[in-house]
Amino acid sequence: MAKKEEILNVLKSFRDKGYDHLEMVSCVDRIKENKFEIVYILSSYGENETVILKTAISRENPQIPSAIPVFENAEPYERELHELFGIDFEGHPRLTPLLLERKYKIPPFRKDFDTRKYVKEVFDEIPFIEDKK
Amino acid sequence: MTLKILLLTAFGGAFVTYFLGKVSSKLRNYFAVFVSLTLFVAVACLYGKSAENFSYFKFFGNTLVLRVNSLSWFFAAAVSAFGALSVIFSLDYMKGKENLDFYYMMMLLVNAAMLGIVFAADLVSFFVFWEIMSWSTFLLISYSGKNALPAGIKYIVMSLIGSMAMFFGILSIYVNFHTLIISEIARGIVSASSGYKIFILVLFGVTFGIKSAVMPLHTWLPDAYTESPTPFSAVLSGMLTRMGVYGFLLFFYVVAGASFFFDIDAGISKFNYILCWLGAITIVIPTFIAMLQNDAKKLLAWHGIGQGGYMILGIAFGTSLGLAGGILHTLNYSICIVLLFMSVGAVEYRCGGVRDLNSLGGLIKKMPVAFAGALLGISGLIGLPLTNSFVSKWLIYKTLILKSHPFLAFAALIGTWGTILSVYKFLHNNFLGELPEKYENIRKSPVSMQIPIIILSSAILLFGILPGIPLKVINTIITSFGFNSLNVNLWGIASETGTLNTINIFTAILIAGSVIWMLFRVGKKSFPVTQDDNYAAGAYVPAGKYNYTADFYAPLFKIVKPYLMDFADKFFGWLCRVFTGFSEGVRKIYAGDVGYYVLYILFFAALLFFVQSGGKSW
Amino acid sequence: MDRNKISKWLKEPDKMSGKYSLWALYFCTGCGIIEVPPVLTSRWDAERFGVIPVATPRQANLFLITGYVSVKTLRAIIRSYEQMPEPKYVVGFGSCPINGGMYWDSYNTIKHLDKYIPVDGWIAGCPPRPEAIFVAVTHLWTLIDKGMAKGYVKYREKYELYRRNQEKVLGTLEWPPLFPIKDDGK
Amino acid sequence: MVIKLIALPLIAFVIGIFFLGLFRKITARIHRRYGPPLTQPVIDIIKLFYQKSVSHGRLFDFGIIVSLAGSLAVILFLPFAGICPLESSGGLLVIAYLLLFAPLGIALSGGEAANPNISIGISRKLILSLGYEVPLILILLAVMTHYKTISIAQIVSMQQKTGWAVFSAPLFLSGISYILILPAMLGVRPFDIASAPQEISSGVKVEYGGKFLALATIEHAFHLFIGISLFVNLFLGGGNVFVFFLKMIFVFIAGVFVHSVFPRFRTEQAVKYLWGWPALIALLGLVLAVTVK
Repeated sequence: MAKKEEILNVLKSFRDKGYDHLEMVSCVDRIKENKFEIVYILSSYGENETVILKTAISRENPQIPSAIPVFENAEPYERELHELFGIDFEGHPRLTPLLLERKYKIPPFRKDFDTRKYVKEVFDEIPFIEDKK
Repeated sequence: MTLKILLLTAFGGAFVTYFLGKVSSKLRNYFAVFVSLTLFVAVACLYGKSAENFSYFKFFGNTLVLRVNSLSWFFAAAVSAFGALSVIFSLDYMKGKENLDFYYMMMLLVNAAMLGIVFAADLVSFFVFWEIMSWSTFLLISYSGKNALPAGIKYIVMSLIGSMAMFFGILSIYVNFHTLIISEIARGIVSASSGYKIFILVLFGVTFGIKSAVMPLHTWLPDAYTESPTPFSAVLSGMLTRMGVYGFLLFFYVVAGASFFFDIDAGISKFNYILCWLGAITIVIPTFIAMLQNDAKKLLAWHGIGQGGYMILGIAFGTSLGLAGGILHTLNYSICIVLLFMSVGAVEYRCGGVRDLNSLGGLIKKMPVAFAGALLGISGLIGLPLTNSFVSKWLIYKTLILKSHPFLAFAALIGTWGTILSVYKFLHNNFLGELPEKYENIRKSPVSMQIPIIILSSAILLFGILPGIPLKVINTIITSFGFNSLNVNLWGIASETGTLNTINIFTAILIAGSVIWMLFRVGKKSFPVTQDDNYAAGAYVPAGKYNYTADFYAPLFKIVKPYLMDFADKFFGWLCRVFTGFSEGVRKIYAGDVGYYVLYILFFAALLFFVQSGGKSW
Repeated sequence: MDRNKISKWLKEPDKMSGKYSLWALYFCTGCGIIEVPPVLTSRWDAERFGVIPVATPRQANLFLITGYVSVKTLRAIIRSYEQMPEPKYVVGFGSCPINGGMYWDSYNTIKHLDKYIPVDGWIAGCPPRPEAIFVAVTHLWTLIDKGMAKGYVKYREKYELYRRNQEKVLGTLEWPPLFPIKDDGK
Repeated sequence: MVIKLIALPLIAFVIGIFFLGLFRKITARIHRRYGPPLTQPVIDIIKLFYQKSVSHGRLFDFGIIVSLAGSLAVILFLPFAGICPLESSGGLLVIAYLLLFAPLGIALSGGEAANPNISIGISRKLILSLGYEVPLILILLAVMTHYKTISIAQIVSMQQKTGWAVFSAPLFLSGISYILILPAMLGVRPFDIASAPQEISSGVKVEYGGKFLALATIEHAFHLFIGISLFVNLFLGGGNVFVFFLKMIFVFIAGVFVHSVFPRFRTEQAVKYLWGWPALIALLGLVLAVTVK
């Protein structure tokens, strides 16, 4: 676990140690603790080891510095997280839609997003088109 | 006396145009068109007349003579026709450019000089007109400044080398035969030794080789074609470069004499075969280099070199079929390339001077006339059946095959396939593919551009379906050279080994086309869609995101690019640098300081004194 | 070929040729596509029935939707369907396009394909066996024979409704309508 | 004359379509499949004529007509078992040039559709044609130099005196080279780069549907006919209708075998192959034809 403000420094120090491959950036919605857990998975080709870094940010104000200055390939992962969890990555050059076609009020991967209600409201409302009788 | 008046009109018209331009620009334009059309009509009226020898001037005791015969009429007609068309084309194209009086004067002057060249019957007037042509061409090439200036200088340097060679040739001829009139020289040269003849032919060969851009001497051409104003590029490629071909014809067959020209094989290994092989190389390499080009005009310029090779090949091979093919190809190629340059000009005019093939596309819907012109032009350049070049290329191939020179024929045929690739790139990247968004609102080309394009397009089809029209004139030319007459009829050539019958091909394609068209009509009617409605793996791709024109032949380039280099250009560049270095060295001696010069004078005086005294004073 | 068939060929060559030459566009959406390669290749050999895969919708007249349809794929499906020339038939393959299947409560998967484009036949199963495709094809033949596979006609007639449904899910579509929409002031 | 003019295209059409059906059947049998009925191409063509299609403009229609008309015209100039209505019009050179109409027409037609797949397909097609034209021209020149004529009918009649060219002394190398480039000329598998359905969605035919595709299919059938009948004329000595047809089938089946067992070349691999051994053998053949009288 690392602190939110220090995450860049921590990543940098790991990178300098030889963990130079950012495998992915992920997120877990800890709704009971009112927190998002951001997970960085780093690996090293030389050592053949994997390191998992975690940091927690608040759910109300989900902001975290972008990891792009350290690992450039963080860009698509962070776009994805922004889209699915609504996390703001400060300093990210383009947080444009990546995967989703529709706009959702609550980002769909948050645990308080009620998919069944959403499906009923959106997809089931669309009428069938009947044949002529 | 008509020739004299004709030339006077041509030169006088050029200067009058300049002064009219000071009065009114509209008047100048109309007058320029009027003069060029008058010349065309006047030349056309000369059809069939020949051997009209008369003197018009005395020069150091030699009379200067003009004449017209079938050869000069053929070239004169083409010169005046293309001159008139390109002046008409200039009307809109050059609108708003500066120094137009000068431009129109030079255009007319170049035409006049070319008419002078083809009508000249003695070497002095030939040389004078040749020089007028070279210099006015130089001024027109560097007309637009900037990049055009080095191109012009390159041209004029090469051209001067050629002129000097010709000058030496003329002097040597005058010393030996005491005459400058071509027909008299031809009579005199029969008795000359064969070494001397080769010397003369090589000297003049360099001149005309530079002008018609035979392979190692071609370096001036790509830049010059690209940088000059497009209507003049058309003249340059269409007729001016072909003056070299006229020169070859004149010196090989009129001056040296056909019978002699093929008898040199005793001394050196067949002079004309060397030329043939130069022609073959000139066909193959430039057409492949043309594929690499991304500038529309430069692409055409390399074709200008490549197609020149066919003419040299046909002319140098010198059977009646091959000669007819070579001369016919001169005309046919000129029609095609003038047409293509005009289409490029129309595109350039509407797209704001863009002719980069990577950034254009889809203009067919906006400029149908220019497209039709370009389509027919490239078909002609390839030599598809029913276009004019097919006949001339067929003649050349056939003579090469029947005379058992398949390797030359191979070079010629491969050149054709290289041509297909590069000109298709030209057509596709200009007119087909996707229309970029910024050209959404382009209008059609103006009428003054459409008229020449339509005239030349119809000429391509006319001469393609009825090749007998130009072939009849050419037949009189080759019989005047002493070759066997061809069995020409209106739609082809009949000979003992395989005949050509364009009317058969025409009907076959026509019938096949109409049958297929009927079949096409039988099917369900198709539904017109725009270019946006296009299969893109299910995605909707808006305009401007959809272009595949850059690196059109990328897989091929991976293979051929290392072998395609302009070695001649590199060599001349190296020569240039050597001379520059040498001159820099010389400049160190002439430092511009008076003190140095005094020192030099003293030094040389001392040296002279020393030499004079023979070292005795010591 | 029996005599009955010959007379049929002479009477309605369009129907007969359309029947025996179904060129299929496979839309590789979900897991159902894994069943398609065996169908095409040596084991089951769909070419016996005249069914061959083609690469573009312009050439196809049979559209196979093989698996769940997410919102993003729906856009491509509509686009491809509209680019297919008429007559054209759509077959939904597997339970997902029928009613959502195991993705019945997904936030991003449309549940009923026939709300957006007309479907002429369904193949149930999760995923169905390759034989089921042949059953579907032969069934489609009878439907064509009886003139019941008229999805494309329905699409043309009720294009407004379809387009409205599509736009409800996808937002405004970028491409212009395929058929002119009667503007009834709404 | 008129009967010949009508009969020859019909024969070519029937044989070409038959070849298309045979093509699919044999391929299926090599794959150990049952395969479609032999009449399947006919069914497909009828269906395509009844199907609707889209058109991207006048040139889109015009190009496909030109392409097919070009192929049809070639058939009129190409002797089939001695039947040749328009023999006296330029011989082999005219055929070599008329063969250009088909690819150029399709290229123009596709060009207007503004689809990048088409552009890629055209560029591949032209590169491939440049690739096989190098050996092909060498071969044709060898044949023409050896027999001292550019008329195909004369070449065929001379072979009937001296035996098949592919077994005769100076031309057997050219014959071998022709066999090596035949798949490239017919556009079958190792060389179907121009119409690769998997990479570029069948290349130039991306936007073709309905009658356009039908005409393109007929063009393909004609193309098969032309490529094979040219080989039979130049190297296998022609023959009467039955023998000629038998020879064509023989050559064709060899082509199909190649087609069904090979994967696809990349463009530059194809060109490298074609400019390698086939061109070298063709060059040797030409040298042989020039030197050996």
